[in-house]
Amino acid sequence: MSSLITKVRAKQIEQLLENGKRLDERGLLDTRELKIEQGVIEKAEGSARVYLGKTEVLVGVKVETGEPFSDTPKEGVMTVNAELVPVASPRFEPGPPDENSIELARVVDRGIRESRAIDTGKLCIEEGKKVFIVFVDVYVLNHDGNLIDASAIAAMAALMNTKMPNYEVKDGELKIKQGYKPLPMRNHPITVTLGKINNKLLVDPWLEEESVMDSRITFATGEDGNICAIQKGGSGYFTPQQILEASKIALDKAVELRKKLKW
Amino acid sequence: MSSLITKVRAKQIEQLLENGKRLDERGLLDTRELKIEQGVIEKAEGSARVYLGKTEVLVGVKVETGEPFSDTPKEGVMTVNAELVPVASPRFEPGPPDENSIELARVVDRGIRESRAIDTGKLCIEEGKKVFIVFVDVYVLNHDGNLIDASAIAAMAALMNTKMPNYEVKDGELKIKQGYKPLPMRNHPITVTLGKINNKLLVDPWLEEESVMDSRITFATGEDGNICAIQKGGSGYFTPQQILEASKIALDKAVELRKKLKW
Amino acid sequence: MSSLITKVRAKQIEQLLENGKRLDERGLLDTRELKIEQGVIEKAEGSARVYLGKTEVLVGVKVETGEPFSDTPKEGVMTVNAELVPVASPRFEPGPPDENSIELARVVDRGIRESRAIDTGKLCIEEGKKVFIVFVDVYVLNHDGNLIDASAIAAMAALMNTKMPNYEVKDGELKIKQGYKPLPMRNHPITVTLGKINNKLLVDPWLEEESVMDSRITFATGEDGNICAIQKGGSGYFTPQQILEASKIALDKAVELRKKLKW
Amino acid sequence: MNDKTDKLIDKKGIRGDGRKADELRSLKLQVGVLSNADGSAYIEHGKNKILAAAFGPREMHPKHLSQPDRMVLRCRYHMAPFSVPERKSPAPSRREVELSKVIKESLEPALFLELYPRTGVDVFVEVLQADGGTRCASITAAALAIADAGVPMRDLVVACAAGKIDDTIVLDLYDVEDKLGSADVPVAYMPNLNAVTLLQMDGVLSSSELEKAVNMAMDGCKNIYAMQKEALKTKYMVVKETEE
Amino acid sequence: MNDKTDKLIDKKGIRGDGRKADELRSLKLQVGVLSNADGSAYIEHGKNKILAAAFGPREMHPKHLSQPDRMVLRCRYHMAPFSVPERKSPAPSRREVELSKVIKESLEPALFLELYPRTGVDVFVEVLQADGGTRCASITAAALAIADAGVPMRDLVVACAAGKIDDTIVLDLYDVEDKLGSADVPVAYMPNLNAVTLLQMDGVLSSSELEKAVNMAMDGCKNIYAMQKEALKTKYMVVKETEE
Amino acid sequence: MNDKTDKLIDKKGIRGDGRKADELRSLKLQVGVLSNADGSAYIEHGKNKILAAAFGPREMHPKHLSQPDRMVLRCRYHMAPFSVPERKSPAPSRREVELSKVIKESLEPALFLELYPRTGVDVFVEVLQADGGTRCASITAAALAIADAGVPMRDLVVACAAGKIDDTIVLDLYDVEDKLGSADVPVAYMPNLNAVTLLQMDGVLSSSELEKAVNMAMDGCKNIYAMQKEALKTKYMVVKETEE
Repeated sequence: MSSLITKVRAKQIEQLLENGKRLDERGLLDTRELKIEQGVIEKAEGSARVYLGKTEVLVGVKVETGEPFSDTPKEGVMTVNAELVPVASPRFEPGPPDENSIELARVVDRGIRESRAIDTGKLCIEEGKKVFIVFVDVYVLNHDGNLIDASAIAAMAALMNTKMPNYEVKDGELKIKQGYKPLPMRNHPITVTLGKINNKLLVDPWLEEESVMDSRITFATGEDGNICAIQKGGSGYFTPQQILEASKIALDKAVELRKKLKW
Repeated sequence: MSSLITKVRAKQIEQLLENGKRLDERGLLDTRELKIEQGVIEKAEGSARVYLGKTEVLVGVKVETGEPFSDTPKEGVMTVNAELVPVASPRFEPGPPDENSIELARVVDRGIRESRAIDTGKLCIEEGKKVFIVFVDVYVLNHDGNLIDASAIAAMAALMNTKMPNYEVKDGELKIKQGYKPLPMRNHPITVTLGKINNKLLVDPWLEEESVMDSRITFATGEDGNICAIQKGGSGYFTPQQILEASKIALDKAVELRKKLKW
Repeated sequence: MSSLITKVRAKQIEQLLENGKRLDERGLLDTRELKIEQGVIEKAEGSARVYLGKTEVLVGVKVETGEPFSDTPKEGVMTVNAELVPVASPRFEPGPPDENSIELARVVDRGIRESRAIDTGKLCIEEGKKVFIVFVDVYVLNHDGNLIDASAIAAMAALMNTKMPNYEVKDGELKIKQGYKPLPMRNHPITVTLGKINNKLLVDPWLEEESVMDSRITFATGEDGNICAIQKGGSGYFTPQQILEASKIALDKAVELRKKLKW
Repeated sequence: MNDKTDKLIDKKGIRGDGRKADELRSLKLQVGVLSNADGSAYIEHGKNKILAAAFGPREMHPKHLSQPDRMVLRCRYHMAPFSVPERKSPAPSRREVELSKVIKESLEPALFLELYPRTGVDVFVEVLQADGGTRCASITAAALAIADAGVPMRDLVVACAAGKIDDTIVLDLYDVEDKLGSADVPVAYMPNLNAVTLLQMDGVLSSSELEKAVNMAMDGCKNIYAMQKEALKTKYMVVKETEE
Repeated sequence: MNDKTDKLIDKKGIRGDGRKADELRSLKLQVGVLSNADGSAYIEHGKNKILAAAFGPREMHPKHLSQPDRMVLRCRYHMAPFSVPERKSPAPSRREVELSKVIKESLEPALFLELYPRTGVDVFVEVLQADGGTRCASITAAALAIADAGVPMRDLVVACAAGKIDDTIVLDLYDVEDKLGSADVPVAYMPNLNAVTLLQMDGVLSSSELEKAVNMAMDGCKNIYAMQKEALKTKYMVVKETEE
Repeated sequence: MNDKTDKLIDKKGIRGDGRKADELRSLKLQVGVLSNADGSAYIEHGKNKILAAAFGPREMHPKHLSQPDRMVLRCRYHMAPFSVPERKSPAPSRREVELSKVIKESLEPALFLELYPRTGVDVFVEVLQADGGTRCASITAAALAIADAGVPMRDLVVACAAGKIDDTIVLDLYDVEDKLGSADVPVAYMPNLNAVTLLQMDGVLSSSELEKAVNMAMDGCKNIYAMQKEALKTKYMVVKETEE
């Protein structure tokens, strides 16, 4: 967008890419520095703050009780909500979620849901009547690009940090016992996004790159290396070859990240 | 409105009317060609698509269960909603219903409700607790004038096409039996709208006429020839004589239409 | 605001104040004429219309049944809502409540709630399940300044006028007996607002004064002379000395008003 | 309209509230009751208590709603939360949206819209207490508010309903008759121009019953019209006295 | 994606609705079906019934959304309340908001946005009946509507899903397979440019399964593309005949 | 304020969290914590964790809200859904709307509004964790964010509450005291100008108790003020070091 970055800047980014370089001196397949702080909101059942370069996302998890969906009467419910909080960017405005925050929430949701990361079967209190509801609230605090990966990692880190009442269910009655136990998890998806600028693929695009890139593609992969969610975004396209290439890069990066995070 | 149709066009319409003629070559009391297709949405409990000239309205009926109103604990509930879908006209915008769609829904509702077209007493499952709710959704797909008549006819055609679960109520319990049965109906109102341009009354105004007409008046009549709903619209007026004349024309047209439709 | 009152007018007000005078010839500590009419809406459980000079506020009270808050299972609920109805001022627009009407409602609410004016413990029907809910709707009909005091007095006058069903609770069942009884009250707070213009404090500012004043401060006081709510408003400030002075004036005016009203 | 349960009118033709079939409820009309509106009126029509205020002609806000060749009239019909037996949410209901539209269209024929291009007149109606027939009483009050604002009018607009209870056509239904009667026909009328500007009908009527009802409603309108003019005159005289 | 309960595909490779793994559902495409839109199309894709209309290029409303250097494409994907088994509220759901965005982004690569600065094109998609794969069918229809409006395009956009049921990669999932299968991969494609403009995935697939699914979906797209062109030609010929 | 159930302060004058009556909770203040805002600050005040960001002075959007003769300050106080024990809906509550207003009015006296006509400054406050006294901590942080944005100020604004628990006037109530105590008096203050810019009260206090509470709160403000200046200095020095 010419109003956000001069065309000169765009040209500069493109020329660097031709030589395999990026404005911030990363290689094309390098992610920015990732820092995770868990348990930063003591009063929430779970929380994590993730810094991906200068991008900063806080996720808080609340666990409450409520009704299950009628088509899954024995399963707990997870719901993901994302807010592009106006402190994070001069372009974010207060108000109800727009298409960008809804897409962000739904992509984060999909990675967790499709990989069956949470063992929702263990969150049932009384079949069809009462289950635990896990609210995952994604709060974007500083937008420097690639909100999807930062949010997805922060959501997983917050879920892994989530403690819930040490309950026991007897005859459909919920009994709260002393202490807490962790939220039952069975998979740990990792989400990797690539951008495309002038037919070059690059991992973890930051804000300046996002402002000139054609399109992006996101892959979430589970512990078994299978893909559990994909989302293409942006007003450009990918060739079928680029998609295969991107998926390979994303899977490799996920393996790399998984090792680092020990997830 | 000068912004929608040139004043030349308005003059042309008025001069034709002076000679008992209309732009589309109809007589003043002629309705446009009416075509009804029932059952077009197989997955809905009932549906009908109505073409009135180029005006096109689709009505879908869903039958669900819910609570009755507290002042009619033994009766099922009917609710009419209308959407002026933006595919239908460059002047329709997406968003919550505006005053035009609300008026349209309420006029259609009134004709059905006041004529007691649906035998709501037969839609009670458990008094005060559970009844059938009949959702009538009017979807305007192409706006070429006289949405009220097209919608009212489409709503009735959809209701007449509505199948509902072949239920039986035993001790307040709803038992779904095999097969379907029709929605219980006891009247078939027909709705006729007239426009007034330069003190001439004309039946079934189309879009170009609507854009220059002073006002309109709508009459819904039941099988017994009684009037069950009236709505004057537009920023003009009628003389008392014109109202009587319009009511007579509307009743005659309804009889004519009833014969044709075999309602 | 220069767009609402000429700077000349502002200067005039300030010069008068220097001499201890006001545009409408009141002394600095004089309130405008107060007129209260109770029971003006016969169909509401309680109502009062208050005229404070040309400011006019109508309050209606409805008493219904509903659920208590989970943290006060034995207590009835009071809720205050305020509407700056567009008939009251060319500056009021129809639509959902804005920050001004929300602040007004919350300040009125606070005075009643913190002074425990309503004996909510007597409004419980079945603990944790069913209590009486008292809806206090503040309707501003003409805005000539100091809406807070007019609304607070009108709300109290309406509550004192409120009749409710002469119920009896037996085994958690609500039995409506013949006749009505008054809403159980145990305190009668009185709310007094002062404005500050050029470091002068003045009681009961009217519209022209409000348009030039720096800030306002409101004190609600109970029968025992204790303060039960304070609200500073406006984009100016008070010195600590001015706050003490204002509180003394407000308490004196409240005593004076309490005598007059026999509350 | 529900089934009637009890008799709404007795053998002597006397209705539940003591009126005869063609008798209006008591009315009280006041003009110029609000100091901040350009024009205002208050009506008590039976137990209906309604305030109307008019602002304008003034610049429209937002501007893009203004029309290059005429004035725009906007109306809002709104019920106070305490105006009805069960507390009403202040958010506009579908019924209020429809009534706002038909009230606007009942007033427009009285205005010289083309005289004030690019401007707007806003009419706000607040129903403080409802007792059946609020739309008609609102129109009667709104027309007075517009006149009080000094907006030139072809004629006043006045409104009244007729309807059917227990097989009898009656004038000016109140709450109970509105709920339990078999038809309600609100009519707005400009007597000098013999023009009907609002006509709606709920319920079931034959052709001839409709004719009778409309005529009865117009007669009711004419009576209220006299009170409207009186209310304007009263305010005018009071103002004149004040000025002298 | 839920657990599969019953077999969705039998030993002979026949699916619940009688299709083979790589078989499309029956399709019907019509162009120019609405007289008020600048362009329009109707698609029946299996039991999906979807209308798309395009308006523009035209002045944007509100104006501040227009861009000085390019055209703005806006899309709304909307489901009729009666299009799904349980009545859907007409207010846009989060799912509809997301789909509106991805549909828009699947169409943009086909447009010469820079050719019409400061203008807008609006595409409205109405799902009248849903049967699995509505987003793909919507894109296929929306591209036709845009072409019918006369907006120059690099290529048509066509969309189709592939997915996985009972360990088999299959083309064009219908409702039941969508709900009970183990993965769904909607793909939008511009065949002439060999460009994928939409790709999403729900469920679980290995790398190689994904590759197979994307290829199968692209083959499906190519088949539908032929029908798209046919539909445009048909309308064009009909129009031409009419004109002669 | 509810009835007290247990003792909130013991015989030795020690409160539930170990503080004396006139003791502040621990505080941590940081300036310049967000890279995209023109100015920002983070505060930990007890367990309150709050971010504030300031944008401007900049052109207002929408434009019609700008004022020809002065700058417009807008504030939004917003609580994260996870900041409180029971998940809070992200939609603004009535409480948040009121607090946004009083926070704005507590900051305005510190600004030279007339210096930047037609512009706006937006202050966004995000409560990440709430522990009683969030409005005061928000004001303290918001003032720092405005200063960090380089907007000229007459003085910093600093806020702190005092209140009454078990008949004792205490400083800086935390969550439990806020809920179970008998009065809460939040105060915002500009120490250099000796000006109170926010004063509210919930609960019941005598005249002399109020005086004592206000004085205690102002003393608390003065202590926090020193930390505010320190936080600004720290950032300035860090920046300076970086520049060298």
